[in-house]
Amino acid sequence: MIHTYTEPTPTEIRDQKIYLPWGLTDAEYELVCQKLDRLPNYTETGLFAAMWSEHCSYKKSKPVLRTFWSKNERVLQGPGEGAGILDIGDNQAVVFKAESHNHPSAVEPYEGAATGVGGILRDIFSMGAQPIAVLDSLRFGEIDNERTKYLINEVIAGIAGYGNAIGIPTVGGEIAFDKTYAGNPLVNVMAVGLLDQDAMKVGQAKGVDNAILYVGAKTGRDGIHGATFASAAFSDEEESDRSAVQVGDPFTEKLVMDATIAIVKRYPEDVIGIQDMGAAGLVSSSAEMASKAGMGVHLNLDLVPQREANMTPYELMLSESQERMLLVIKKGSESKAISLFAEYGLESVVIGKVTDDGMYRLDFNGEIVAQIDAQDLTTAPKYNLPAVAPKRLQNAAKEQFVPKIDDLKQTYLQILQQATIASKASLYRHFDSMVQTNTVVRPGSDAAVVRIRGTKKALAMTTDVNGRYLYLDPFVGGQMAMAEAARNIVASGALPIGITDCLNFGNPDNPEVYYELAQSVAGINQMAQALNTPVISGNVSLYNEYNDEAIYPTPMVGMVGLHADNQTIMTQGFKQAGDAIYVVGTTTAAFNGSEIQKMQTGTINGQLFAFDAEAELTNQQLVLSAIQAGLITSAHDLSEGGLAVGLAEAAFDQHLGFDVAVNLSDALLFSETQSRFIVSVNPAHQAAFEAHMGTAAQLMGQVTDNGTFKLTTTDGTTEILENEAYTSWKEAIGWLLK
Amino acid sequence: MFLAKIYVTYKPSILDPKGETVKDALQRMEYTGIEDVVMGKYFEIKLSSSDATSAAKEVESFSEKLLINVNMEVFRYEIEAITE
Amino acid sequence: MFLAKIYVTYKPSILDPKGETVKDALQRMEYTGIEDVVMGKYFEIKLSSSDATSAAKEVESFSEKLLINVNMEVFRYEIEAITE
Amino acid sequence: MKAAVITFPGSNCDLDMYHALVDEFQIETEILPATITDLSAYDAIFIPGGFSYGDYLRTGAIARFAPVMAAIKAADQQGKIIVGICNGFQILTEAGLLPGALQTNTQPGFICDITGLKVVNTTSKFTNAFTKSINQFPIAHGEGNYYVDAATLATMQANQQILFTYTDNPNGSIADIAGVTNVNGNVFGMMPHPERAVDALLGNVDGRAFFSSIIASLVNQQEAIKA
Ligand SMILES: Nc1ncnc2c1ncn2[C@@H]1O[C@H](COP(=O)(O)OP(=O)(O)O)[C@@H](O)[C@H]1O
Ligand SMILES: [Mg+2]
Repeated sequence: MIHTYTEPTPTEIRDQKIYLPWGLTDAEYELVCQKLDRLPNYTETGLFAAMWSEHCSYKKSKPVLRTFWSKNERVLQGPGEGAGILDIGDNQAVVFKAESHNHPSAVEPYEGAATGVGGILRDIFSMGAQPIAVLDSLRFGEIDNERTKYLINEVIAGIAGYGNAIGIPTVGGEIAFDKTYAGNPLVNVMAVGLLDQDAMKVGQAKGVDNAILYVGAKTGRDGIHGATFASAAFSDEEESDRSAVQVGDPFTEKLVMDATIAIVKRYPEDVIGIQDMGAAGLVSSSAEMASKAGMGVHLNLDLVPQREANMTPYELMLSESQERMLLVIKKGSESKAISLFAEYGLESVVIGKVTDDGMYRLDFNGEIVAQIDAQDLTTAPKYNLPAVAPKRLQNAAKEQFVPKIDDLKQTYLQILQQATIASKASLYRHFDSMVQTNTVVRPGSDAAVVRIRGTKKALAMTTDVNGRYLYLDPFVGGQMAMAEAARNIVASGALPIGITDCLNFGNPDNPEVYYELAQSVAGINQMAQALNTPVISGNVSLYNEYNDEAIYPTPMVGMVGLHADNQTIMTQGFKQAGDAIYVVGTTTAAFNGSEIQKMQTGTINGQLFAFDAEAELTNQQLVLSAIQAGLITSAHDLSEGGLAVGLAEAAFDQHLGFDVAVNLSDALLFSETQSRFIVSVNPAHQAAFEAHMGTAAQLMGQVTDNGTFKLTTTDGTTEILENEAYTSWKEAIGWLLK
Repeated sequence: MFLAKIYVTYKPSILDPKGETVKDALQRMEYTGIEDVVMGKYFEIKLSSSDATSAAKEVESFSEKLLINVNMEVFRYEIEAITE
Repeated sequence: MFLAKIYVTYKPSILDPKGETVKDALQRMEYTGIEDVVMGKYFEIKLSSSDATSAAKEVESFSEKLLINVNMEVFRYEIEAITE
Repeated sequence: MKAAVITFPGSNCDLDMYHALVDEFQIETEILPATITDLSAYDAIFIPGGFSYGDYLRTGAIARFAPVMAAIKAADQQGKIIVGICNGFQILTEAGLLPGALQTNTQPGFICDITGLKVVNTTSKFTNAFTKSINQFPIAHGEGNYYVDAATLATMQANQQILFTYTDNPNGSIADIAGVTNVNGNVFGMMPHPERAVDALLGNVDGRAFFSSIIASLVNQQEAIKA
């Protein structure tokens, strides 16, 4: 009854351990045999290998993920679906999620990044939502070799090539460089969508005999085993292992997106569930829909649209061909759905139906080729892995690094040229940030802001994390990633309302890596609760290693904020000469893990500087209420490079200058103490502003228009020409990429 | 001097969205006999190599390194000696 | 069945920015002998025409109409009979 | 006045154009698919930006064969206003409704930015309401490098067909050309996006004069017909 073709027989699979290279361990294989009460055939072994991969099952990260705080009054949908959903009033909701495409991008950076954008957008519109923005968080090695330059250019071009063509603006993100990412770059993409709450759809296969409808591109042999591929580490030898690459087709995706949103609007009653075909393609989407609904599915693989001849069930089920969706359509409504998709020039085919026996059953050529309990398939064994604090943390020096500054001007210009600090405009200008004509704040300010047409509301969004901080202290670094994201949102005048994440780590079987994962999630979680920003979606990317060396722990935080009134949207740039400049928050010696430590010593080390969560919350609340009260003309959060960099960035926007005096040493201008902002205030509002802020804000000086940065510290007075500083900052990436 | 003509196409298992789109367009324009369209890249590269063998070596080397992505694409080439 | 191979390149008078970019990249990679790079498009189109003459006619017609922009581009082609 | 915004598979600035026309200028507007074959009910036709058919062969090349193009040609014959923005401009040149062609930017790669546009001629249907000679317009394209041969360029200059030039040529266009009309002055195309510069909330309203110009010339035209 169970057909096996010329593929290895069940006994051959067992004896030759064919499952091992697919990522199933001996014990897991044994468990499969137990659950089936027989040996799995080739197709079934493939299904289990994919569904039980870390990428699909989170079997190793789940104990940690379960701890995420993900419920509050706004949460309509938490983790577990294509994307999370938050209530933003007026029957509207915001939908967002982040996804990593690190491994594909290391192998084929253009298509890897492009299909990353395509995949995350499908997660958004599979909820019935209209995507309104994309953000990208990227990590590369130092820009000192051709390979890294190639990766940067291609990843940027890939994001642009997909996002621009499909017509969703790429409004924000971040790019940082460190040698830890040289062999394993990070490409994380976040997408945000807007939803009428009535149109909300989830990926569930409910209702016996309802139809499973396949929509979009045909299935080919591309990307087979992408899920297991994402769950393995890179090494030099494996550079030629490159089967899991797909070519993106944004044109088809645009049609699929528009049609999917249209069908939810036109036939809300007839669309029972929607799920995109992402990692592990057809098997993962259909098995997850079945098991979430407690149902079974019965698919006839002969009906799956195929791009290539003679595809086997194994290939059909595991292909990761892009631009495909799976819908569950109410029985009897199939032809309505099919003709709607045809209007958009799309092929759609009923390939099976929902059953009530809980079985995942596949037919091919008139024979049954897989028959598995859907719950078994989607329930991988869970692992509680050991966690051990890395040695470097135990031995870290307590003292803070002391920067050496002989010539403030020279240090100042030098830090502005550091790749991580320098302007990324020459890269993000490749992204269409304006299409859809809703982008109020484009890339270049702390958070991007996208208005919600027809309302006074707007959404702020940002992605943040500093892997160096987490490397020195994963818990506090996790808190800081959250704190910085929230500061960015607040600086734009919005209230932070929720986050998504991409947890980028090394091999979790290494107890030190697992410790980093657990601790950083704990840090993120602590701040998520403090900020009332639930974790509503996310993604885990493990095995980010090159030649057995793990990347810095890099849990990217993607945060969304809500503007109730688009008239109080704030940007980071100084607006006019004569405005008073204040710093909010206290500056202390915070140098371990800082940009200046990296710049002056070539590395980072020591114990991470302290973080005061309470000061963070207080300062954020004060700045937000001051913005909303109209007391402020610009607000900028301080992060890498400290006051020195923050002041310069605020001035560059309109090519203004400043004249400030601080009771700090030259070195402290580069301190990265958290919880700080620079704000500018019109003289007419100074008294009210000072009364509002109390001791949290100190006057530093004022905005000038004489083309000069004038800085007086306890070490003396220094003047720097704005255009010299600007050129250093603006052109540095271009020079490095030459 | 040598002239290398290099043809780059996707591997057969890789989706060729450009070729598909051109095929659809031709079929809509009522060129009824179009069975299949592959759209690739075409390079004409002039090299000042000393002899055909070293020119071929060079072409193979840079085609693999730069012109194609070996994960997705294949190439073939022809080389001819040219004057000037 | 016929297989047409069609090569599209810019007219010589038109700047070829992509070809220039590839040339620069090759030169930076220390392929010293690169004199010139032209980057064009390459099509392989299968047609079910009845004979080679009509296949050629068809290829010329759709190449001019669709595949090239006559303001900027030129094409040449080869046709061979194939089985299957 | 009644306007049509034509959307091809892959167009993505159709809604932006629609909102500019309807929300900002209260013009009765419909979005129509490229399968439509009759445009006689419309006074002005807008072909928006995007990536029609993925721009996979060449920008605008496949769109040119869509059914709607015959109706657009008919509208041209009647002297109706036809506007192509970005991909729309590329489609109009491919279709031969405007001279020239758009090629890959001299520095290959998509650019999204704000660029200075000089209004060369303020007597046209598309520029009569401009009061500033330099305006800031958004651009977003990878293939906006305008090319015409020398002879055509000379006649275009003689006919005052060049309406906008770039102050800081971002894409290598010949003679800094950003926007052109046909000989009759009723068909216009440009790479920059006026529809992205009409709403004060988004920080730029320099594009408003473009729409005001079209409205003014349509009003004039209708008054002329009445008289
Ligand atoms: N780090 C995380 N934090 C919160 N939720 C997570 C995290 N990782 C995964 N999830 C949730 O688990 C579910 C499955 O995620 P994933 O497998 O990445 O989705 P997809 O099938 O789209 O690839 C999603 O709902 C996602 O939001
Ligand atoms: Mg998904």
